[in-house]
Amino acid sequence: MSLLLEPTAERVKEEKLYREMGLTDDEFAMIEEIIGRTPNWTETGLFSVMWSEHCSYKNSKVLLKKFPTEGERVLQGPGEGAGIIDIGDEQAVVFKVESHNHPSAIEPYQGAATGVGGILRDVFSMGARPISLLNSLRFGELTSPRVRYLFEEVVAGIAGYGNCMGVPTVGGEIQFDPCYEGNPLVNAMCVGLIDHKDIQKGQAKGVGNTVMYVGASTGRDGIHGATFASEELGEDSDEKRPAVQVGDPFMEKLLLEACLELIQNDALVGIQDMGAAGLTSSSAEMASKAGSGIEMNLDLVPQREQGMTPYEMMLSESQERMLIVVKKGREQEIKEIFDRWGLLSAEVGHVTDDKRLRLLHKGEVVADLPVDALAEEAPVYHKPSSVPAYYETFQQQEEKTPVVDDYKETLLKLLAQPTIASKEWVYDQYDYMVQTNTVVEPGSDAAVVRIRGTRKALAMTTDCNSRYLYLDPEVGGQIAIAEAARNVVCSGGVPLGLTDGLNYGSPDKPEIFWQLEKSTDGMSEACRVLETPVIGGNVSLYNETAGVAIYPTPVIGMVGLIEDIDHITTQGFKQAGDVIYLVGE
Amino acid sequence: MKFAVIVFPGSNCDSDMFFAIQDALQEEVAYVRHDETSLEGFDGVLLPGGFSYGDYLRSGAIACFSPIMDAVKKFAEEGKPVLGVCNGFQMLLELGLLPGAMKRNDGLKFICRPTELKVENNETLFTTGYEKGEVITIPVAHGEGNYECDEKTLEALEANNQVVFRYEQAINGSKADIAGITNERGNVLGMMPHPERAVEALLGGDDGLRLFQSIVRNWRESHVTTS
Amino acid sequence: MYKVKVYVTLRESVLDPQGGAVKRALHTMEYKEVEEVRIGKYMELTVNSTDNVEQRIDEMCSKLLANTVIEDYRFEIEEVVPS
Amino acid sequence: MYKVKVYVTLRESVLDPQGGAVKRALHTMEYKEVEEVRIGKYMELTVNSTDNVEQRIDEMCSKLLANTVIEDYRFEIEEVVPS
Ligand SMILES: Nc1ncnc2c1ncn2[C@@H]1O[C@H](COP(=O)(O)OP(=O)(O)O)[C@@H](O)[C@H]1O
Repeated sequence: MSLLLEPTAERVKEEKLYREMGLTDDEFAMIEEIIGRTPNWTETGLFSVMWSEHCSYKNSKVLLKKFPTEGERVLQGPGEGAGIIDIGDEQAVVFKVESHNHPSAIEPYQGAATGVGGILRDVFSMGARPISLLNSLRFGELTSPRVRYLFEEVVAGIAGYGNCMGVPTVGGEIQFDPCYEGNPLVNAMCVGLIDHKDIQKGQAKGVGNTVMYVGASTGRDGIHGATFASEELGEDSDEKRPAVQVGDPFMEKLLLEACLELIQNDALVGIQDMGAAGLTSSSAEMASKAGSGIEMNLDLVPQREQGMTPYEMMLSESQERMLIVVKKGREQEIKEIFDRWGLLSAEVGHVTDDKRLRLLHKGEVVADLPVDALAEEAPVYHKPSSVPAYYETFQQQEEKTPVVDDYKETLLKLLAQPTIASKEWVYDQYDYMVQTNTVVEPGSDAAVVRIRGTRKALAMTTDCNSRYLYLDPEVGGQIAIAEAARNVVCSGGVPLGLTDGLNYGSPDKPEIFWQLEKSTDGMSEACRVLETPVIGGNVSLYNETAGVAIYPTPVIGMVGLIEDIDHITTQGFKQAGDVIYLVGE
Repeated sequence: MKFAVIVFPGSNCDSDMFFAIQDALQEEVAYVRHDETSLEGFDGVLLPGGFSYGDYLRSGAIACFSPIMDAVKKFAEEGKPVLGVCNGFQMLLELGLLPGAMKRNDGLKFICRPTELKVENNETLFTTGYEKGEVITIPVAHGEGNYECDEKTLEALEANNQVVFRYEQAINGSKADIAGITNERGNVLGMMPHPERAVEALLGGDDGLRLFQSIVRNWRESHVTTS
Repeated sequence: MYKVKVYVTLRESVLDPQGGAVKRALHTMEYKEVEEVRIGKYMELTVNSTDNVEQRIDEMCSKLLANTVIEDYRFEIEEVVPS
Repeated sequence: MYKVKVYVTLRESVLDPQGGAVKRALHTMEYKEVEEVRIGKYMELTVNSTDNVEQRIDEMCSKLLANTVIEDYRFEIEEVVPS
């Protein structure tokens, strides 16, 4: 894939090279029709990442539409880096969950670490200060050495990144089940706090305004990560990995502080994190959302390695980078902010009015595509769905009540299950206290973080029992939401809204698509009943190894508002003699 | 009394320290950036925790070459109070203001938990608010808190009563369970546990507050007598 | 008895945040002549064995001492005569 | 142009927690022949300079790259002819 050997447009088409990038024959034909010619190698790459499930939600869009996303307090629903909910006093809470499953299966420490880095950027690119991190993890059984390795490294990676950033990791959940043996799940959630006036959008507005690149330089990291994330893990996954992205939390800490300073400057027009699909998605989405275009000169992109091609630069997933749009003539001020934090910044292009993404490299136009086609016009599929045989079998089974002879023994056995046992070994490695706002630490129902300078606090939790979802996706989906809500309520909070991380197998299989359909039905219903809107989330499909899918695992991240810190309640029994009530059915 | 919280690239307990002084202790406090060169007007210096320069190479090593460090050294030499917590302690070791060095925790993992400490010396300007032998609870949060020094140094530390805090239970492999030490003169304290995280009952305890109160009380006394 | 020296380095295109930070620090210290810094691991193993030393060390490296997803390794074996 | 290889190792008298853990791991993996493991750092510097290379590298090591309270260092300098 070096520059010299880069295939011509004709070869891309004739030899169907686009297939290796994850595009189907039909999709390639669609692209040709939209742009009225055959795309070259770079352009094909841009489409392949933008039309991947990870960026386009082509398989899940029809399902996500069902979620209630509105509410009195919702300031920003799905569509930006993260959702935003009003909490009064001109303040708001910003949160989102993101998956990093496939990278974590390949290189667990860095995969988990960069997952945390990515979700943090999603939140601070909105203008919010991250106040806490949570996660939701799934592994195979701890009896396997490989699983123990993955587990230890993932936890260390989360700790390594979050601790260094100074954002407390206050909660999470972990489940061990054979179905995750070859395909662990690593979902990270970040919660941020923002003043209404500081809310930013990822938009490239104002023709002539300058597009700037800030943060770390670009290397050949994780090229095609977005497509990789949207494919099943196979035998050759090892070879497919280009350079694994390595996180630099120190750089991100500087980027965080610089960005929070930046948003106070009125020269800033728009800001977006370069997440999966890096420069491609940030530029195309910022232009598409604003109804504008962007022209960039790739020679000006800070590069870590020599001889990078346009394809490599556009698809690189190097971490700790942001794309920003600033008012023309004010670039120097912006540059000074980043200089002061010891960070790179470079003017790489400008906003145009022709709704195209135009890329120049060494004096030539190497890509010229309509931004909406990239960002908005990905095909939307409604995959066929069918009831799996296993479900029918289960439904026909008679109800069975287990008989317990020795309660003590059974209880001890249950408590010894890794999924149920104390997770202190894990959260002992997370700095859950930094920022000195953590009132309820990991280990209770929901974590509680107070909002300094007010009487308020936020309760937050991640939940999902995927066994229930496997047995009955619709009811299981309801249960997941209800459990999260109960955790928030038990801590003294009123649920404000939620973010969801939808982790499933391949939607190309009707039985899996059925799981997706049913579980999102159940979740939507529960959200409506509990009046808890979905303000954002993430979709991770193709979580399979050797053709076997994980259990449907829609991770729920919920945040609730505690109006007064005096209302905070914790889990443990408080003193002998207190009365114990059982509430509910 | 006016405190300076020194902010390095990658510091992340700087604001915790700031709020502990401003809200719980209710004294004056200001941030001083790593690239400044003067500590004029300050009566106490606080080197906060975090991951200065990502803790790359060795914790606290790169921060020592910050422009502000000359002023910190001078401040210490003048006998004024300097407190380094966690990463700040690591910096004091790297700077040579305190003896010894830090290694990775012997469990090789980051540990974050409330920890019991024994106050070994309550006659330093940082600890007069405690009883000698008192056990207090202050959280730790570090990956490299395994204190190391040679035997001669250890003997000297013990002989001069420079070991101020010791872990009640061994948690990280630290030599002689050392959690905090002062310099010979007693005006520079380095400790791995975070007193600034223990200043409010709401967050689990306020045993750390007395450390800051001690600094202020001792400063006031010495300033009443000298003026 | 063998003394084995193992060198583990990050693969070429893998980002080395640590090396970058050290390079910047050296520059502020006025060692501007330093153009690049890459930081890896150096391990010394004392091995008491007779057979297959080379093959077994190679296994240890690929299985544990290096993370071959992002790191390369090489080693040198020296025989030591116990004194 | 010079390529400098720097080796930083813990002093002999200093206990190496990481080395100990690696040794135990190797033993569980049935590499019982490993008697000791010591883990240090290996750094590669690319240096563009003419004068005093050796002295300046020595300074960099003693000031920053190694903590001489618990670590030793040594280095090798190789001249590279740019191709
Ligand atoms: N499972 C989901 N539920 C609700 N909203 C979702 C879900 N998955 C994605 N979204 C929303 O779709 C929007 C588009 O996501 P995108 O910007 O591509 O996110 P990402 O940061 O993951 O690349 C986001 O606002 C995201 O919150």
